[in-house]
Amino acid sequence: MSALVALFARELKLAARARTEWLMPPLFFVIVVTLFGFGVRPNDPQLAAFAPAILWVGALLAALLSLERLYRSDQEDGTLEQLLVSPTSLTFAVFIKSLAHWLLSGLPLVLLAAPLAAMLGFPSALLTPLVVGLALGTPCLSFIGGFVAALTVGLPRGGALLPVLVLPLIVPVVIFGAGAVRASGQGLDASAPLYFLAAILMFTLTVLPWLAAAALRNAFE
Amino acid sequence: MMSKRQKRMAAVAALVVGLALTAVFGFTAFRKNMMYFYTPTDILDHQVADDARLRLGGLVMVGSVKRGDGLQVDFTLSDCEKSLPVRYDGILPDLFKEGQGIVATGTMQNGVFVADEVLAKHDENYMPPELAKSLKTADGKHSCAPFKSATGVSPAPRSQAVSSSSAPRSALRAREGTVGRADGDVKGGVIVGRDAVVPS
Amino acid sequence: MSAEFWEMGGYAVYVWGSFAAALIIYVWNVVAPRRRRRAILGSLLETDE
Amino acid sequence: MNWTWFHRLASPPSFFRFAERFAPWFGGLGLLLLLVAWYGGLVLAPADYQQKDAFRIIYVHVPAAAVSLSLYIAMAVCGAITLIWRMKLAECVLVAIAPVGASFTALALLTGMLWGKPMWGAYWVWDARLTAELVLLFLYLGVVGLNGAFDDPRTAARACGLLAIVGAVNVPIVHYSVVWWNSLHQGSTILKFGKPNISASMAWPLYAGLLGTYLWCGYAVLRRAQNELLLRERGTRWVREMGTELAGTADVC
Repeated sequence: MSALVALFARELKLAARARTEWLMPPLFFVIVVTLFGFGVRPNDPQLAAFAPAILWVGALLAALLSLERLYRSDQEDGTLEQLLVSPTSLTFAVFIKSLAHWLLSGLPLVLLAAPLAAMLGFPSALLTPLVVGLALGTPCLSFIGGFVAALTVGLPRGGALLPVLVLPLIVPVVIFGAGAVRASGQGLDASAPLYFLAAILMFTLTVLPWLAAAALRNAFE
Repeated sequence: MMSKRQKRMAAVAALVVGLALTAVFGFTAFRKNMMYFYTPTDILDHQVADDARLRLGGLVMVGSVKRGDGLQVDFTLSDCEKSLPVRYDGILPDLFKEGQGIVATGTMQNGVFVADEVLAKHDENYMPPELAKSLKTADGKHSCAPFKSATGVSPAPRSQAVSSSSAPRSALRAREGTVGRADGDVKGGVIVGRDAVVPS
Repeated sequence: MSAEFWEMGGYAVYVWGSFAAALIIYVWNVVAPRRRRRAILGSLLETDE
Repeated sequence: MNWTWFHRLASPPSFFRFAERFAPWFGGLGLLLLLVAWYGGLVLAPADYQQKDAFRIIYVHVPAAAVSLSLYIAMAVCGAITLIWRMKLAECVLVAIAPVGASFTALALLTGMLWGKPMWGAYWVWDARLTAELVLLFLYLGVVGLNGAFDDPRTAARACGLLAIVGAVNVPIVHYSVVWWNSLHQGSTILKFGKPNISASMAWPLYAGLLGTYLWCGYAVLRRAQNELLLRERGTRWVREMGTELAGTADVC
């Protein structure tokens, strides 16, 4: 157990040292959203209508940015091979790493979503389904993306392949996440898509660390 | 440090708890139902925002289609429980006719659903025209099954729906006691829906 | 074949378009592995000699 | 239970010979059934009471959609076998299925669009069934791309197996999407409890087309798996023998 705590602490310490690394996703998110703001005519009501989609896609693309580094830097400095031979459960190590990824590049996006939504002229009544949805959806991306990053860790062209493999797997997350906001915007019940997101999150938390560990072992055989 | 056996037990326990939570959340979501379109019942039972663009699905009521100037057409859409007037100005799909299932996209304006797109939803039955003629009033045509209410799950709106006079029974003849949804679950909706038949 | 058959009740574009697309996919599924096999066998013989 | 037959079949040279003998039968019977199905569907079947002649797209759309799902299940099963038992044959079949499945998924989507335009009134809607089938296409293409990115074919196949297993969650979503959600896509015509909702005169070409398409895919998968085996086992004695044996016939079969 202590080994896992140490791993978690190491992830956070490394992130604190490489500040540009984890500042990138929130910055990217802000840039995408402001570009949409510049791209349309001033105070366009259409912008508010598209806000759920813009915020969701922006957040997911931003979180995708840092995924490739998840195992690559560990592979380069040999930490990954140490993890593979150490007695610590690789599955738990993968879980911890994905969790750290979410804390560093998913959670800031969730917190940023509310002020950015205000910039897009998003009705404040809809903030709850948006933020709850993002809070449930961004960890899904960290775990699904962690699995795909493990699949592509040893590959020279892994960086290009990663988003192609991740995007179809997170389609349901976007559909239900944006769907929840849209439904409550129309005065309808938003809880069903949010429950779906919770189900997807539970499934990814449970199953994907196992498969990601298998993918890592496969890559190093 | 845990022993190997304890570790395995912990892993299995985590797996079971995770999958159980997945199932709980998944089933809760399904009980609430997710959909591509809403039915008239959903819209009448909810305070839908004025500018909300929605998809509305249902059967075109027999005898309700009125053609206006140019391409304008007025008709009533029903899901065998409640019905809504629809106005549309544009080209209708080939399959559009009375008794046909359609999905319209538009907004609610003063109690009328103003559509800017109308798509036809054909059913899963295939037969030659001669056979279809002989089956005109029998089961299996224009079933309400594909149009299940998303909100009909909660008991309150359902009881209103059954007593509501807004669904003209003459056009939507159903076999005794089967109007409305027997159960909140999807299966119940399908079974009950199959019995509700609209003669064309 | 009568003209009525080819017209498909006015849906000619859609019906024949679908069947043409299907024909391409079905034929491709036979031709592609066959060409690959010829290439593989060719390279096998080259390395042999 | 005696498993020797299974182990014998699973060994690369005997599977290769098995495929060599049976692939022509798959292809021939498939072609025969498809000819019958297309003739029956285009000429003999009566027009539908509601969709008129446009319904004939069913004879290419439904078989393509059916094999797109079945092949994915087969691919995920091969992925599980690859990961658990490390069977070389399962790796080859897994890699062989992906492009075949992708092509038929694309066909199902394309014919669906050509059917949707005249009947629904739109080529594409973001309906649960259509979206899930599009995701299926991306998953197939992901497996093809992932397989191509590795240098070592065995590592590649195991990575593809993992991806295929994760993506298998999508299969029930595609199949039950029309039951679970209100959708514009019709419900199931033949795969449902009770009597199929299609008249016999329209049904038989559909069944012939389904069977023919399954056999056709069987042919394509067997041939592609053979290719994979030849590549993976190059340098072994049986491949050298088979190579010289087949080199003479390569132009005719």
